Amino acid sequence: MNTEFIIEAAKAIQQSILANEHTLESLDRAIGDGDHYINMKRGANVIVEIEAELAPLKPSEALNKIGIKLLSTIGGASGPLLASFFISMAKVLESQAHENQGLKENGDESTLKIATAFAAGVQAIIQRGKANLGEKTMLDVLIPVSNQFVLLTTQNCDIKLICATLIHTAEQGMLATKDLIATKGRAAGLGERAIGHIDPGAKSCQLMIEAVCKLSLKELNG
Amino acid sequence: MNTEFIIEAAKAIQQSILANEHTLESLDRAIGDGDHYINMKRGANVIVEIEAELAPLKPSEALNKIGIKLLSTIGGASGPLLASFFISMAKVLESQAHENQGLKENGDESTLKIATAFAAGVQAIIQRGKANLGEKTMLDVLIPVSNQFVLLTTQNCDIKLICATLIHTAEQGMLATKDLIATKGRAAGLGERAIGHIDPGAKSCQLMIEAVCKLSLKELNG
Amino acid sequence: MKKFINKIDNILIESLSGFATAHSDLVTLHLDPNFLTRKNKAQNKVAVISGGGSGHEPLHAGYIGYGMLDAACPGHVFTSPTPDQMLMAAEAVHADKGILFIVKNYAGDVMNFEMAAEMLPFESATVLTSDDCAVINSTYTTGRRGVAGTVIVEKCVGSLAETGADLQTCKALGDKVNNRTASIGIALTSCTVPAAGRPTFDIGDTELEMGVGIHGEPGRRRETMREADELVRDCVDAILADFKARDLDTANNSEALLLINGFGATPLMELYLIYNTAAKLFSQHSIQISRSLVGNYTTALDMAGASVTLCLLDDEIKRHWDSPVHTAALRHER
Amino acid sequence: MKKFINKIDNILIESLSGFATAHSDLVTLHLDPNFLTRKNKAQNKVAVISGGGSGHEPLHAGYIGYGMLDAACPGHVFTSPTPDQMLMAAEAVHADKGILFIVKNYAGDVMNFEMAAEMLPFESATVLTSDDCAVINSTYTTGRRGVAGTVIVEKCVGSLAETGADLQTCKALGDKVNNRTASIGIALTSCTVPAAGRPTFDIGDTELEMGVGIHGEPGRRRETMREADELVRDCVDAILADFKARDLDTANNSEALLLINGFGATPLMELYLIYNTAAKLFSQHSIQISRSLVGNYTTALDMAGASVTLCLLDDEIKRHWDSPVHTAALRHER
Ligand SMILES: Nc1ncnc2c1ncn2[C@@H]1O[C@H](COP(=O)(O)OP(=O)(O)O)[C@@H](O)[C@H]1O
Ligand SMILES: Nc1ncnc2c1ncn2[C@@H]1O[C@H](COP(=O)(O)OP(=O)(O)O)[C@@H](O)[C@H]1O
Ligand SMILES: [Mg+2]
Ligand SMILES: [Mg+2]
Ligand SMILES: [Mg+2]
Ligand SMILES: [Mg+2]
Repeated sequence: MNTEFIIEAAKAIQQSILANEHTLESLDRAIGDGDHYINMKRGANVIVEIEAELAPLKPSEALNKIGIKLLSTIGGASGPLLASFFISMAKVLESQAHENQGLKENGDESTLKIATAFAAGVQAIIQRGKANLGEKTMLDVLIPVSNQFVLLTTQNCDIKLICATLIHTAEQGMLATKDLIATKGRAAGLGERAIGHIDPGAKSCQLMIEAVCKLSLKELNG
Repeated sequence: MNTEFIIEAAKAIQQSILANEHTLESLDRAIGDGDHYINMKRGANVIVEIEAELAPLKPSEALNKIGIKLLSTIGGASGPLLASFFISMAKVLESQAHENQGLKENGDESTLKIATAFAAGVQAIIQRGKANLGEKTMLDVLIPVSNQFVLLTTQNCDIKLICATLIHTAEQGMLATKDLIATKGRAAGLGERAIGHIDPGAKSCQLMIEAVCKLSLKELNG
Repeated sequence: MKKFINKIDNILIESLSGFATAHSDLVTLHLDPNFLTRKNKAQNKVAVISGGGSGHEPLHAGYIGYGMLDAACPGHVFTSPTPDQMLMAAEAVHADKGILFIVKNYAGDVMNFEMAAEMLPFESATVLTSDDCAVINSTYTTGRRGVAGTVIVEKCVGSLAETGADLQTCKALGDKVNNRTASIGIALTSCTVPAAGRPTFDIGDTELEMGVGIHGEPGRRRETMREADELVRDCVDAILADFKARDLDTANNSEALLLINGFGATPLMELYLIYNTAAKLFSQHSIQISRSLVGNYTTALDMAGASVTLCLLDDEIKRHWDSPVHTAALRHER
Repeated sequence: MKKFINKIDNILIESLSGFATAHSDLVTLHLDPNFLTRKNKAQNKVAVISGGGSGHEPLHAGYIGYGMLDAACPGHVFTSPTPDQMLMAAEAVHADKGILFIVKNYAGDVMNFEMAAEMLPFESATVLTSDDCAVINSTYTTGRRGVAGTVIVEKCVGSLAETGADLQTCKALGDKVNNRTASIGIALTSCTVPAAGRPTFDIGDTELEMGVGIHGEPGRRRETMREADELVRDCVDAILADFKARDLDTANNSEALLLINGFGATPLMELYLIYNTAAKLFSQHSIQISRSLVGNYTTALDMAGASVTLCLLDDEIKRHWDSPVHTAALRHER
């Protein structure tokens, strides 16, 4: 993973968010306050806008900048959570050497580093939001994905397989939120009425993971 | 015209107003503020409610009481105008002798008195509202009816013919307001946009005249 | 129609009772006939009484109190009150210097207040407010409608009356404020009169009524929805044209009060946005906005929409606008 | 969606600019990051800062001024503001006695303010408001939502801070007021977030949402429209049940403040009608309403609906509620 990849990933995420306007908006209208799409769009747009500022940076610096930019751009519940994710991920990468080697180079160690950093990011979300698995939040996507990611990389799995698996794991986590009662976030007030609706934050995280994994697959294949 | 007839007329008017809810409301919604039906209903109901108080009174006293009651009940533009009508009508009757002879007795003099009193009532509306013929108000019904009424009674016309004629005159006056621009009342602000709409006050006056004339005809025939 | 009401016939009394209870330090409610008076009867001053159809809250009862009205007579929704209300109100608040009626210029209000004035055992005078410049062709009119500018008239006249000024002096100030004021409103939706149960007018999802009256009366024209800046520009232009037509000099850095009034269902966020544009446009015409009021001050039930009112200030008007007032809807002590 | 707006992305700035211009005697607007501060920086007192998503006007900017807030941080519509706004606001108003944040209890607001507090170079404390008793089963919740009761907290804490009280004392009063307050709201229509362009929820012509949140969040249940008296009774019962569940003693002629808050599109006439019924019902439960506030104080954009808030008074709260305040939306000098 190099900075070029991060910039491409930002664009892929932006495209995916914009393409899912209706879905994201409807989900947050159903069990939230209807602004999740707008918040995510604002965030996605801003990280694409700062491309030129990101380009000269190391990956850890780029991720940190993304986190700080998201913190002052998104707002709402998703803002500080996603910001914490990127800032923590950056911290872990920064504290390790050689992080300029990317997925493209198919270095197992590098992939493990990314998985570790990802896990640290998810941990930051858990700490900030005081939520955990099964509370009908973005964590129902992020925690399984993070666990799977670390597991597969420690098992030296093929990156293509990892990507394909994570796409699947994210989707399952996202779908699973449908049958949950929310105990964190805005939907927590709804009780049983939240059942039957997918959590908007889980959906957008699933979309982002899918976008980044597909980008990796494309680059590996292309 | 005796007090019994006045009470019956009040009931006939009430019925006619209530039966025309939709028409009156729609007309005032189109070129006014939509309350004319409610105002007229409030007025019609109250004069029927005070039947017991009216019954022992002389016709002039009954009409005066109706006027005063309408003044404190209807409000809006139609309230003081209709109140002025009845109070002035009462004054003229009071200032004349023998007013206890009614239409029923077919006394020409009595009918003339009524016509004169009616004309005085219309005059009071003109004075109070500073409007005249052709300004798209209730006067476009009341002035022609009043003129016709006086003319026919001075010509010693048959009361049945008078009633039938006045019903017709009222209707024509009411319909004529359709093509007028309003220069008085709430529709005065509309300019050309008032064209094509019948004036609500003209409509309710036409209904009242029709109701009273039909009642006379029924009593004469029955 | 969805509203917080019980029986339609009781809305007015229940609402007035709530108002009088919530503001029992300021007003006393009298029923049958209905009117409200200041809690503590003022002495030796012109008694200022207003009134009109209900549905424009906080107008008029919300302006009862020190520095503004002595009494208000609420009619049925959108229907002028009746002379007995004004007579009883005058009886209650008369304080030896006569009665000044402030009446919005509608046929019904004018006639009912006129009849009251004729029957009144006290000296009286009337200020007719007619600030609505929506209706242009005056050959069609019995005069302009009284709308949100009425609040400014009531505030200034109320302030002057507090100083012990006599009836004609109070009336003169009221007339002056009215003459120096112009308003125009825009409706995005209709209001619904409770007793009617359905909207007063039909209006499409992309339409607006330019120049609407505060009872939902039609205005200058029906148009397609546009950007706020354009709509506000039309309002500002209408007001400036009206001043010009009435030979009111707005050049030379005139000071003015800008009132952005909500009709009931338009949020403050939008009213302040309108204010922002209107203030800029007026200043481009070298009118300096030195006083401001933004909020729901003269409403039209649940209508979405707003009106722009400009009042050209002079030292006297400014002094009376700034003076202390203590009412339910307008309050400041210095 | 028909609103007085230009470009959707500019609504907030244009509206804030209008607000700051109209109230230039009271506030200063800072942009990018956006926050508003008191015109005259207060000295040697706890600086009270609030903020939250926009769309609840006059909350919070309308409460900046003597006796209430020192600064407010407006987020995007219905979206919590971001830590940079709070940091800059704190920097601007800090007056040597620390920062007190007043935050409505929503995940987003809590986290953003928390991150700001962590980064802050000054001592700080936070009062979380959570007066909404609509959501009953607390096992499902991260805590109750903060709604209209926030205004009472801001007023009382602002008053205490003016006396030079220290940070913990101010926080303690805020927590106490919040604990003694309960609210519940009813929506008759949905609000429309401008950027979304369509209503947040669908609701039938004869339906209402009981217990709605101020962002249009669903409440206790969807019901068929009923008489106002019945709806208000349910609200009153919910509040009393909430007090009981929280062991708050309402017997013995407790004094209380009753706030009837409009959500934006419900006229004052209806709010006073609600007040009338609520005040009667509370007094039947031997709660004496000795303070009142009726109007649009914590809105939900253009939602039609209203909420009932009861705050149990004690001498301290009463004193701070009554004390002078000079803000755009709440003002009295004695
Ligand atoms: N405490 C929390 N921990 C993790 N995720 C959370 C938490 N609270 C909310 N979320 C996520 O945030 C999403 C809502 O984000 P968004 O709509 O942008 O913010 P808001 O709820 O402030 O309007 C939810 O769908 C949920 O996934
Ligand atoms: N100056 C006037 N002279 C005669 N009739 C008038 C005058 N002004 C209004 N009207 C009549 O009153 C009618 C409206 O009555 P109504 O709707 O009850 O009162 P308002 O206009 O106050 O709502 C009009 O249709 C018109 O016929
Ligand atoms: Mg949301
Ligand atoms: Mg009418
Ligand atoms: Mg009327
Ligand atoms: Mg939000």
